[in-house]
Amino acid sequence: MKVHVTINGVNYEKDVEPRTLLAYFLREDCGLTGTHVGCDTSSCGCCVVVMDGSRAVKSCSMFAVQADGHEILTVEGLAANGKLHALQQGFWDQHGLQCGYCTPGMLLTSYALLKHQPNPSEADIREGLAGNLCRCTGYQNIVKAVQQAAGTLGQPAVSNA
Amino acid sequence: MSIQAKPLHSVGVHMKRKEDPRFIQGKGNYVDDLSFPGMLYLSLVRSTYPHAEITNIDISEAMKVPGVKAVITGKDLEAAGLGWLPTFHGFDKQMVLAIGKVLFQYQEVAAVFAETRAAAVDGAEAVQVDYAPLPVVADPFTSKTDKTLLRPDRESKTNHIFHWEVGDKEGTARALAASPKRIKQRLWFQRCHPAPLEPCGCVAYFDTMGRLQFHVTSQAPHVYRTALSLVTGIPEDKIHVISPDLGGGFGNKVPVYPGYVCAIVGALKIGRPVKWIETRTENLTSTGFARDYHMDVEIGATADGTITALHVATTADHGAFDAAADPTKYPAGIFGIVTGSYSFPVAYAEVDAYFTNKAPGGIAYRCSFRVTEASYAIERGMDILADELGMDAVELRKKNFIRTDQFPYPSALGFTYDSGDYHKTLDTALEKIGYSQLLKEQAEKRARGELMGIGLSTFTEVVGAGPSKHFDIIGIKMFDSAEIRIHPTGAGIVRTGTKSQGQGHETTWAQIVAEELGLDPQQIMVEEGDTDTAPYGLGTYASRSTPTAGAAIAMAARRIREKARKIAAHLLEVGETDVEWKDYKFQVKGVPSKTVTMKEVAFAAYTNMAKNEPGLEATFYYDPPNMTYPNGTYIAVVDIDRETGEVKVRRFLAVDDCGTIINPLVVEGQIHGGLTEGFAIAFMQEIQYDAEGNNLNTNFTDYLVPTSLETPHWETDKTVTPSPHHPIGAKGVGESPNVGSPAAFVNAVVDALSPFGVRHIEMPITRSKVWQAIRDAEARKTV
Amino acid sequence: MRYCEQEVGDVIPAAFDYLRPHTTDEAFAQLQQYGSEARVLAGGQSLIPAMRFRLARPAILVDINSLTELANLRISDHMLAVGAIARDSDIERAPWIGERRWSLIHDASRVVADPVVRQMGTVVGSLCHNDPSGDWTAVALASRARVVIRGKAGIRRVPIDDFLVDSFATAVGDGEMALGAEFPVPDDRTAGSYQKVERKVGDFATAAAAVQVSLNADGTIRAAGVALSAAGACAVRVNAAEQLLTGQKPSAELIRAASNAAWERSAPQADLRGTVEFKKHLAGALVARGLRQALARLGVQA
Amino acid sequence: MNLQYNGEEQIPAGVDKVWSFVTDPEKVGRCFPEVVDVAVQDPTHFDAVVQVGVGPVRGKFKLKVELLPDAAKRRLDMKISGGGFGSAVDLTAGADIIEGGAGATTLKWNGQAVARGPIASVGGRVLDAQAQKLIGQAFATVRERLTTGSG
Repeated sequence: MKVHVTINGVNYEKDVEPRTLLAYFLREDCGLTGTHVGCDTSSCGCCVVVMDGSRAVKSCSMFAVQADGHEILTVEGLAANGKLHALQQGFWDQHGLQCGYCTPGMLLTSYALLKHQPNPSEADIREGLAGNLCRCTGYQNIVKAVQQAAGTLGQPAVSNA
Repeated sequence: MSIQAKPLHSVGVHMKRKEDPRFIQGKGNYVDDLSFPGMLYLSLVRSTYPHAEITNIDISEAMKVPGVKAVITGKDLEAAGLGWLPTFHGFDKQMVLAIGKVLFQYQEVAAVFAETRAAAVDGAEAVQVDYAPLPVVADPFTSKTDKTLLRPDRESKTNHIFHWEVGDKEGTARALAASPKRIKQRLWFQRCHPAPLEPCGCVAYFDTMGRLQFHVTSQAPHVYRTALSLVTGIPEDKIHVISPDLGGGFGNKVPVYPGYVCAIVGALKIGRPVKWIETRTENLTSTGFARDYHMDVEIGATADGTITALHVATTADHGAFDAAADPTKYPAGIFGIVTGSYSFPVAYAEVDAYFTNKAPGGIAYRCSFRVTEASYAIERGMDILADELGMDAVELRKKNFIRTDQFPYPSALGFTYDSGDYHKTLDTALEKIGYSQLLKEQAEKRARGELMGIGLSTFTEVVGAGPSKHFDIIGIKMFDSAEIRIHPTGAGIVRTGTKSQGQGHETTWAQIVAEELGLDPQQIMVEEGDTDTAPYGLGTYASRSTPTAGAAIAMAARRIREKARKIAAHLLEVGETDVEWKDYKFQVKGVPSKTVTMKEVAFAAYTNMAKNEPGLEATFYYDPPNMTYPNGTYIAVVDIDRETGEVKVRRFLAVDDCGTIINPLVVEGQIHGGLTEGFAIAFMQEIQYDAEGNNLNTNFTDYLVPTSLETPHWETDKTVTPSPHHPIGAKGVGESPNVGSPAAFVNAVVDALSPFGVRHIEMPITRSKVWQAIRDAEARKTV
Repeated sequence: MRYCEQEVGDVIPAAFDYLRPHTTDEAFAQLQQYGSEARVLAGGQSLIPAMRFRLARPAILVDINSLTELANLRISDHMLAVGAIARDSDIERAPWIGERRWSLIHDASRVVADPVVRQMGTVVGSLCHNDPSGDWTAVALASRARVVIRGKAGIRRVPIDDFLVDSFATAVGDGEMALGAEFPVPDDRTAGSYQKVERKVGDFATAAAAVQVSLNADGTIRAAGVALSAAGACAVRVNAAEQLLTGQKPSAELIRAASNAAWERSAPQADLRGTVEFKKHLAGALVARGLRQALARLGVQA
Repeated sequence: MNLQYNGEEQIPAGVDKVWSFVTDPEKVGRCFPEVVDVAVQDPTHFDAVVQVGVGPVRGKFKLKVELLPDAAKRRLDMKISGGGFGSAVDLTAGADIIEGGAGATTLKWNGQAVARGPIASVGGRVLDAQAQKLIGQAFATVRERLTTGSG
């Protein structure tokens, strides 16, 4: 069936089988391979994308047809005008990633988290990211990365990322 | 030597990672991101039964599924001479697709190739397999009796795979018998799985020249190329293995798996590219597991706490095929490090391995071969001995540590420890965590009936396999390699035989080159994982990259420096012997004003080389003279809720000594990650089988990987005792935290429960086990 | 020779037909037309994983996510109305969630599944799934909620005790549709607590207790709700504990008696999370903790 | 995953009548709950297809059944292997047919199930109730049929 999805501001119109999961639609139909798949039980969060501006969703537990008419933000859409998003900068500065496989999901979960909680404490961040697994970092530097980003985004002068 | 004083230093610098920009923008290049025109998908039919005869396979319905192009079975592969795959250990082989019978649940039975992912699954579902179940051997102790012979295909008609031993059997027995104090404890290091977030997978195709292009999740791409050539008969020059970005490995991506062979066969047979990406369930149920060692630890000591002897007898569960990824001469890996940081006058270690109806493996999960098991055995053993002696665990360790004046230290089991200062490392940790204050707090809490525990682990690892006289994988010696080319502008490229899976080689390798040559690390590109371009190497696992490839890089850079010196002499218009390398520049001896930089020399190497051979490049194959011995002291502080059995890790301090540190940022990240996996193993991760051979932890809902909320906050510190034999003094660190930490956690929990008389509790330490241990202890009291 | 179907590698659902109605009437008509062949897709956080493993293979999915009239979270007429596609995270972030009277729902809303799953998952979907170890089922019992079902005969409101029929089975029949759930608004001398032991975030409960207590002006307990999850075929109400508590002045003794009643009522299955004994023990312990916390929130130490 | 059940049915019919009923594959096959098809292979073997529906888990489960009657002991053992949803379940059920006096019979049964595959892991909590229902309801239906005389 036909779906129209706005991904990172670009309109995609594709014909898909209803059983196509959103994650595979993004990766295989739209060529946006930054969204990863790490499990089959919606446990790992590698596939998290943001729907309609502020809702983090696991794209492996959602069908592409459900995104019809909606806006999706993936990791490819975070940087704007050649400038990294504050979260991307935070992950880089704070060594918030190693193998990079969980990173897109972590970034997008954090993105939605900061939309709802612009000044999260360490505990808030640890709670908010508990739907995303990371095998490399032990989370500590990810928490620092999100804190850095929250700080940056909180300052209007440099929030144009 | 103080490298901090130098203006251009690169090693030891906190440098942001060069590889990160692509990962944070979704531009990583993982195997499943690849797509080729006409690519087919492979889905595997897997066994529901742990042990059964296959009475029939009917593929007719599957062939009718729209989009299905082909289905192959074990019989087809056998007819093509590809029925079996040698394991990396070299003494066993594994079925690619089941032939005649299945030996473990989720074993590969048939391969279905189709136009889409979904059609491949539909096809696999339509394959009809009939089984006649056989008796199941679900543990190595049952296997010992040989009532059910699991591997009649092997010459030796027994389930016993090997007996391995090291040390002085009689001497140890005598010393133990003569010891006034003795402890003996069975410790089971449970079966677990590395479970990198990116599962294993590949894309295979034959290009227009008939060359196999094989993109695969491999920690050891060169070994894959050689192994594939040996298995398939395809000449090695016709195989191109590319291991792109890896989403973690932790040892899981060392072995060659049946899915890879099926993808290659499918690509050859159908003439189109084939992609196979395993699911999480397939990853956890069929690819390399780790550990599963049942260890009987026996330690003798004098009444004052001087250790006299160590005996460890291990029963190992290897699953259905002996696919332990160990060096050929070491079927039990380097388990001989089991004497740890202690000066044992005599010791004896033995391992007996058995087949069972479980998935094959025995890979080194974030550890040098079997070093985690060994470290756990000795560090738990020392705590149990302290308990027996009524001695503080710290005092017992201090009394028996190898002293600094004993290095290089020949251990009772044949290793030569390179360097370390165990007392200093321990003291640093005790000081930093406030040990005496914690003891006081614990005494007060105990008086109130609260459960608080302090656990130590003062481990020594052995990594960097390894010297060619001892170490090989399927005959290939375990050296590693580096090739460096410096371009005219002073930028350059370094290629190695290793393969980063998140360790940050693109940054740290550049730092080593930059340090050795006085260049800008930002302009040193690092390339790994492509067998067409990289020099031959054995890959990244067992913390071997820095000890081997890291050394090769430094040595190759020094070769370049030697050539550069000739060109520098020409530029400085002096004789070569008058030129010295000082402060990252060539300088005329005694004339600090007359210098040329490496950048200037690089340009001259292509434009003004005089009589020297043009160009500036070098290759070095490094055969390490010895292993390296990273060590550390870890301290865990836990509080236990006696009502729910919940263990809260309140504090955890890791003081590591990994020799010279190349990049503190990367080292700290590695330690955080390794501690988290150690924590996971101590409290959560286990692959369990029931008595019927069913795998009970087949996905992330039951194989428990900790989230940010369970994971403790990590405190780190260091001591630096450089390795005397490594060119830059580095020892490797990726695995220390995973090797050293499980014992610290368990020691802390047992310490907390010691008022109940609890002396041991098996990992993973669940609430249920803690509650039961307390309950049993209370029941004993009331009896 | 044995028969069995195969383990399959990839985790892709079997094919199905997808319908996306735009009004509740349309959705209801579709469900009536296809009966047991059709499943409602709300948050999908239990259904889609089950479909990926092909444990569930509905022929038709009726996606109700476009029915914005069912996205409501509204307090009126002494009822909190939770629409069929109101997300768990909508509850978690509701402006009133910090009020003491909602403390049971507050606590639960932070421990259901994981924080990302909660942004899709729905309260009503969870009730309809009726997993033996679900969270919202126990909360609904303790707060005496009811479920609004549209059937052939019209709309009916089913008390939660009658709604939960058996493991994974509810009073929603084939062709019917759950429109929402209604939680009575507690008075301002009410507080609750949700106590859950789980192996990690995202796991089903090893044991869980939902507790809600309303006090009279004299400090005696006017009404009590006590329910357990992971304690039987589906979440259960601990009637005995509620009876013990009602009309009494809170005390350590009273809490102990309620806790014992929970222990008695709990009939869990042993699994990887623990033995029957451990889970029964937890049921009792968590009810006691929940009561102590709810009372503490009311300023009563017991 | 290994699960065990047992139960008892009081049947107002003679031992011989009960015995001949439970050892008849066609009759006993039709007693499985939600059975949609029974194909008898021989006097002790039959295939059955049952409809399973628990929550989201709905579909057909195919069963192969082997009857192992011991006439002397008046004991019937049954081996059932089933498949569906990419999983396998092996059930064994045993029933003792005991003279209950006054023309009545006691049927004491026990069952054991071993599940493999996603059913055991992902759907374990679903399975338990199902396996119990399958065996328990089959014997309850045996009683019902013999009581109403429809057997």
